[in-house]
Amino acid sequence: MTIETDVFNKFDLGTDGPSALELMSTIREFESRLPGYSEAGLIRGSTHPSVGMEAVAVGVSRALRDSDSVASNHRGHAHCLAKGADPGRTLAEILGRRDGYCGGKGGSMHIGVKELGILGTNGIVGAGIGLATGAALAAQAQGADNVAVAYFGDGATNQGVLSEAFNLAAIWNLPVVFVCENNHFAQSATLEEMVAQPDLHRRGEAYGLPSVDVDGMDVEAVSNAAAEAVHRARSGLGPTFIVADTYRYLGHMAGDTEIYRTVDQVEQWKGRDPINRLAEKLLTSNVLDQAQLDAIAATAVSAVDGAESFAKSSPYPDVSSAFTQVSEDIR
Amino acid sequence: MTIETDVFNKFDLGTDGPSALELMSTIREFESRLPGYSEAGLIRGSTHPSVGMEAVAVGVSRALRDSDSVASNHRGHAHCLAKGADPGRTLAEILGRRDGYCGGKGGSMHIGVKELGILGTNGIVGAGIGLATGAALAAQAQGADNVAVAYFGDGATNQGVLSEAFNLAAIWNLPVVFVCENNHFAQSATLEEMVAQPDLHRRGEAYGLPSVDVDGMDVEAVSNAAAEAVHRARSGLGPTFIVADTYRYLGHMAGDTEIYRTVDQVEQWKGRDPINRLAEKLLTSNVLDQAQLDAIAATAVSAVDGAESFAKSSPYPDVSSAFTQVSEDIR
Amino acid sequence: MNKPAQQLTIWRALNAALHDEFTEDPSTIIMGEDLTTWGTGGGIYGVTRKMADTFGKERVRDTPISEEVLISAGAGAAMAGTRTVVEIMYSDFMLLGADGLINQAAKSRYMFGGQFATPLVVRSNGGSGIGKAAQHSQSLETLYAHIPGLEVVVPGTANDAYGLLRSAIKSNNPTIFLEHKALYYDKGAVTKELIPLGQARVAREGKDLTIVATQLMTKRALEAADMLAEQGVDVEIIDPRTLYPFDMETVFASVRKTRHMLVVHEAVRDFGWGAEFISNTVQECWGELDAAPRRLGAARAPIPYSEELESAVVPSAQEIIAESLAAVGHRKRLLV
Amino acid sequence: MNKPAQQLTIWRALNAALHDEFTEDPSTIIMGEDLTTWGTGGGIYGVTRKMADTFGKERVRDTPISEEVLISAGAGAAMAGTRTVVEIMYSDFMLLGADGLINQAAKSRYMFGGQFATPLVVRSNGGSGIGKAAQHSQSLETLYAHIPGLEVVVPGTANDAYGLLRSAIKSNNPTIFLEHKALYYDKGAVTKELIPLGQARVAREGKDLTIVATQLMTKRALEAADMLAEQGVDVEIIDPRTLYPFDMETVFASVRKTRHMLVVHEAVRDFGWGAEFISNTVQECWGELDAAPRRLGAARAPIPYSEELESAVVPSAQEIIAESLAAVGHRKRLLV
Ligand SMILES: Cc1ncc(C[n+]2csc(CCOP(=O)(O)OP(=O)(O)O)c2C)c(N)n1
Ligand SMILES: Cc1ncc(C[n+]2csc(CCOP(=O)(O)OP(=O)(O)O)c2C)c(N)n1
Ligand SMILES: [Mg+2]
Ligand SMILES: [Mg+2]
Repeated sequence: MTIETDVFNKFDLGTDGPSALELMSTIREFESRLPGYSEAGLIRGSTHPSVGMEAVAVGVSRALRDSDSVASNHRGHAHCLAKGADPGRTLAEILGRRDGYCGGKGGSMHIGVKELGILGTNGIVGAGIGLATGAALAAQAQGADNVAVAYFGDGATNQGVLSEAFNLAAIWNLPVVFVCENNHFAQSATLEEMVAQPDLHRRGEAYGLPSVDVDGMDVEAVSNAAAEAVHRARSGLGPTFIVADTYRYLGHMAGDTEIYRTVDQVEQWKGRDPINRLAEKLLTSNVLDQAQLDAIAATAVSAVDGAESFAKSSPYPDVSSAFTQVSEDIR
Repeated sequence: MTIETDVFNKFDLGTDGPSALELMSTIREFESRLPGYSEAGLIRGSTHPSVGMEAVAVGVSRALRDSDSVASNHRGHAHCLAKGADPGRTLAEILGRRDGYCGGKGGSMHIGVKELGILGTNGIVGAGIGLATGAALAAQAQGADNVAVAYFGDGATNQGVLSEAFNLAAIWNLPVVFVCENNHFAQSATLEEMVAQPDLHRRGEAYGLPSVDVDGMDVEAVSNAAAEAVHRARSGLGPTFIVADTYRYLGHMAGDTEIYRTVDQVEQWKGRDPINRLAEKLLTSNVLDQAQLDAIAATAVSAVDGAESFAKSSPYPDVSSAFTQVSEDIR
Repeated sequence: MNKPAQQLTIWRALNAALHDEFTEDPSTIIMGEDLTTWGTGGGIYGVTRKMADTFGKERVRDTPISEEVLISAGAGAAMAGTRTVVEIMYSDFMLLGADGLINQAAKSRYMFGGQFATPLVVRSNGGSGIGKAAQHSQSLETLYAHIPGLEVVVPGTANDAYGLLRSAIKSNNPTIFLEHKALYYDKGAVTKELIPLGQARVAREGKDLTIVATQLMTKRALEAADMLAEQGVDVEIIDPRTLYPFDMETVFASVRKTRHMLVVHEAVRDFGWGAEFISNTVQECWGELDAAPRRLGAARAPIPYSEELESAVVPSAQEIIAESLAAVGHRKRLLV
Repeated sequence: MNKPAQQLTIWRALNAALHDEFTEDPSTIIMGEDLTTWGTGGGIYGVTRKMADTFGKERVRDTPISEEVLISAGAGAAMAGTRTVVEIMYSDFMLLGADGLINQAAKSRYMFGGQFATPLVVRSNGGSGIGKAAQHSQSLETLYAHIPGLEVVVPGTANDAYGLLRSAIKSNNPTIFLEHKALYYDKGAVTKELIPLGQARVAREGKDLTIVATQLMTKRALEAADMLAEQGVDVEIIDPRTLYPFDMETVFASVRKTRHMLVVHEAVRDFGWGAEFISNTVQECWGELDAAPRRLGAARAPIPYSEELESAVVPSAQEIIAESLAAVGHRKRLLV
């Protein structure tokens, strides 16, 4: 059997560009509103917005099917939305409402959507890595050609489970793609202080995984790297490690004083903004004109307006639900 | 400050050779008797002899002081003996006697010797890695120039804690030497099946550690690599990862059917026997003559004879000791 | 029609349960260290013997020493629809995967509002008695019984081992299945019927004292009961078999009859599961007890290596006799 | 002479304890995630504020997200003679280091025949109430109390937080020190005296019912007691403060006086520590109790996110009142 590893579905600006732009814009709008909800008391606990990092989830998800699995982390709304989650039900979950995907039991750090293969955002840094590895194992054992994706941050690369998962996936050729969103911070800890070897892809290589760096502020680059990795996985060629260089514009979560970075640094990264870059490319290559770009921006805003009114009007869950669904057949 | 990293105490055949030979021979004799004790019902539970692997512990320990720490694993008698543990008290512990280092409470997998910095052999594969990292942290925080060594097998390199420890040691420049005894098996699992990238030193490099491969059947090679690593650590230059290629001649533990390997393979490795090789070298370089070699062999046997009679004549511990030493000030 | 019962050792009964369940349900997989290459090819205590030959290396997998990912990947595979059995060589090592068990698997159904089932079984062995010392001999079942979302099974006979393992694999909830390392070679009649989780077994009927015990302690309680019978104390022994779900009704019924209670477990007595059984019983059967329920459990100490020390920290038949007499108020007749 | 007590929040009291202990004992170190760079430079709840400025980056260390090695290295450092404090951001994450705690630190003194001390403190926070959901809100103290070799501290007031943290650091045993995330901003008088581990505190004197409770539940029990007083039930409240060592004598003395008992904890009720307190009390004070002791604990469920659900699974003051009345036999007067 020869497998043509270079025959994967490359990002096409004309067909993929506009939809990627719209999805990134929707995510941007969605995430940008979260701090306001926190301030207004609509969100309890912690929520972690991913403004600035949209290209990663959107780029990766283009290659995925509903039947593929995704295991996400604490900063996971974008992963869900890009995989096809409804913004209204996602936000309803974040606001703890009955129509949230988990009936308000999960909240921002525990959004799972079974029919989309979303094995949950996760409150434990690194934990999704094992879950995705397991979903890939399930696919392989069942002879299905599904793949699994684990999303995690640079901080999570210091969790031991990653090395275990790398090794297991490599020896078993599991159909899993490990996607590190390297935004250079783990809460307030800088990558430079927390690792001695900043070429994170070397960690994948050390365990035998093809490992690539990609510009995480460029949806096209992410998309192509992910499509190739997903194609490899689906073809039985095993796991890949993708390190996407990216940045979060907002604080780690509401209340972050951000004493660990400068405003300048944030501004510099905004110069590489993935939405602006794609919009410009679409404009200069005449795929879209300014009016069409404006329309996309407006669509994103109205999609999130719709999600917000859906979520806000959803009632809080019935108190009795607190005691159900712990175990099957056991109240 | 310039640190002369190449000024470390190289292995000298004339002065270090005879003592290394004697120590390896004693360990060989000691370990070879264990299966017999198991059969005779003198040892309960599991004991893991390291026959064939003597060069590693002996080579590493030459560079160590009593105040340095060592954290060992389940196959740890050699690590203890090479660090200076008394064979009689070590064996007494393995036989569960009162005069064992731990009063018979620990047994083979839990031999600790505080005054020699031996933080214990360990029943949990990989666990000593964290303990040694901590001992190195203690040395650094106290401004002492002690170093710590973690001994572990190839199988343990698949425990996540190793990657965490590599990273922590690297970013903090901890005075720790990670020594992997790669004997190509983890119980019955072969290295080839359990890792996809068999160059284990790459794992160290991926986290920023200087990492070296060494012939673990050559005490001189091990000794020099370890002396350099220990010198680096003591000088404040941080951790090193040493992968020693070696082999165990006996089964993983008593009762091992060894269906996972061939007799041929075992015999081939015996051709590289570290004791024979050193003895030959000492002979051909005229450091020792045959009579002296024979004397060393005899000394080793009589040392272990002594240990055996000491251990066997030590009484079993008093039952009341089962209930003490759980916590300080709390019975 | 039921087949006639066979006499099997516990390890063979477990092996049979795996074979039968894997034959019946092709979505099952099992993974663990040294499963197919150790001994005569069946893992450290033989339980997976011939599994790889029969079901192939896709479904029966030897793994690296990576307990953390084994357990969390097991949870992920289960959430993705594969019935997954993870063998952990000794239950002490399950602690390396505590996040996967407690933070992930146990909570996956609830957190996500009931969308996911997590049919994961983590099989391992606990218990002491064979000189494996502090890190290979713990009885940690109580830890898991305390965690909402987990089921905990502690079979003590070959028949229970068979019937409960099959039920555990069929369960859509994550299940901790703890065998006892000193009982693998115990033989018993196996009927090959499923046994539902959450049903206690009356191991001996009696009218004077209810002893609740599992695994090795059930065996010792049975020995003790014979000796106690000679002293005129007629003991009823209840083996809960599963700590969660737990069958308090059978215990209540027994205590209402005997009016006296003793719980014996190999887990450390302090904060061990016996306290739960006693607290529930006291609350439910207050006024129907003639004396305070009593507990025996391991000493507050790790398991020591040397044989006599190891025996000393775990309840013996003699101690069960003494506590039984104390429980029924025959303090004077205490044997030593 | 004692200094006059200061009014401090719990986080400030903990911060003061760290400063005082680190000043007194130069062999102390602390490490954890975001200790010096988060917020205004004191970790997620401020407890390590100004520690790095005062004691330097050698002794106060920001770490990567590597809980497993943090805890096991903490154990190793402690065995090597450095008094080590590890801050784990939320106690749920301690499970990633369960091997280091349970298999290593807890057993190091015993396994090695008493040679080693392991002066390790693992500080973290437990508890619910602020919407942190299933993986940041657990009350897992019972798990650790069950493990021989570990000490478990659960302070509920600023004064206890100060005095117990200093004792925990001075202790030569590994100690799990669990703060409560919903109480960090509670204020109280702090005398800055050491409080030995293993001494319960009588939080309220009374003669009709003994309530044993910790942390947030002590607060709720105090509220409930005020309302119960109006109904003629005079409640005594015992806060054990440490679950191991545990001070049963104070509980026994109280129960002998009140003849009624209720335990309230935020940990899940099933197999929670309340059962231990009740079992011990029943055995010791049989015949001195007028009714069956009762327990309240969290429901058998993970902690849900949505506010009303979160409140519903944890005992409320209203439920404490209802259970108190049940415990003293005033079932008819139950409030709703
Ligand atoms: C096991 C664990 N440790 C610590 C935390 C607290 N925490 C939440 S997010 C975070 C930083 C994660 O950094 P990274 O993985 O880079 O993701 P990012 O937030 O940058 O997207 C930390 C320390 C946690 N939730 N789980
Ligand atoms: C956490 C853990 N998992 C599994 C085991 C069982 N076990 C003991 S030794 C061993 C193999 C270890 O292999 P390696 O690290 O290569 O050391 P070697 O025995 O070859 O010296 C295994 C699987 C254990 N003791 N601890
Ligand atoms: Mg990050
Ligand atoms: Mg090996």
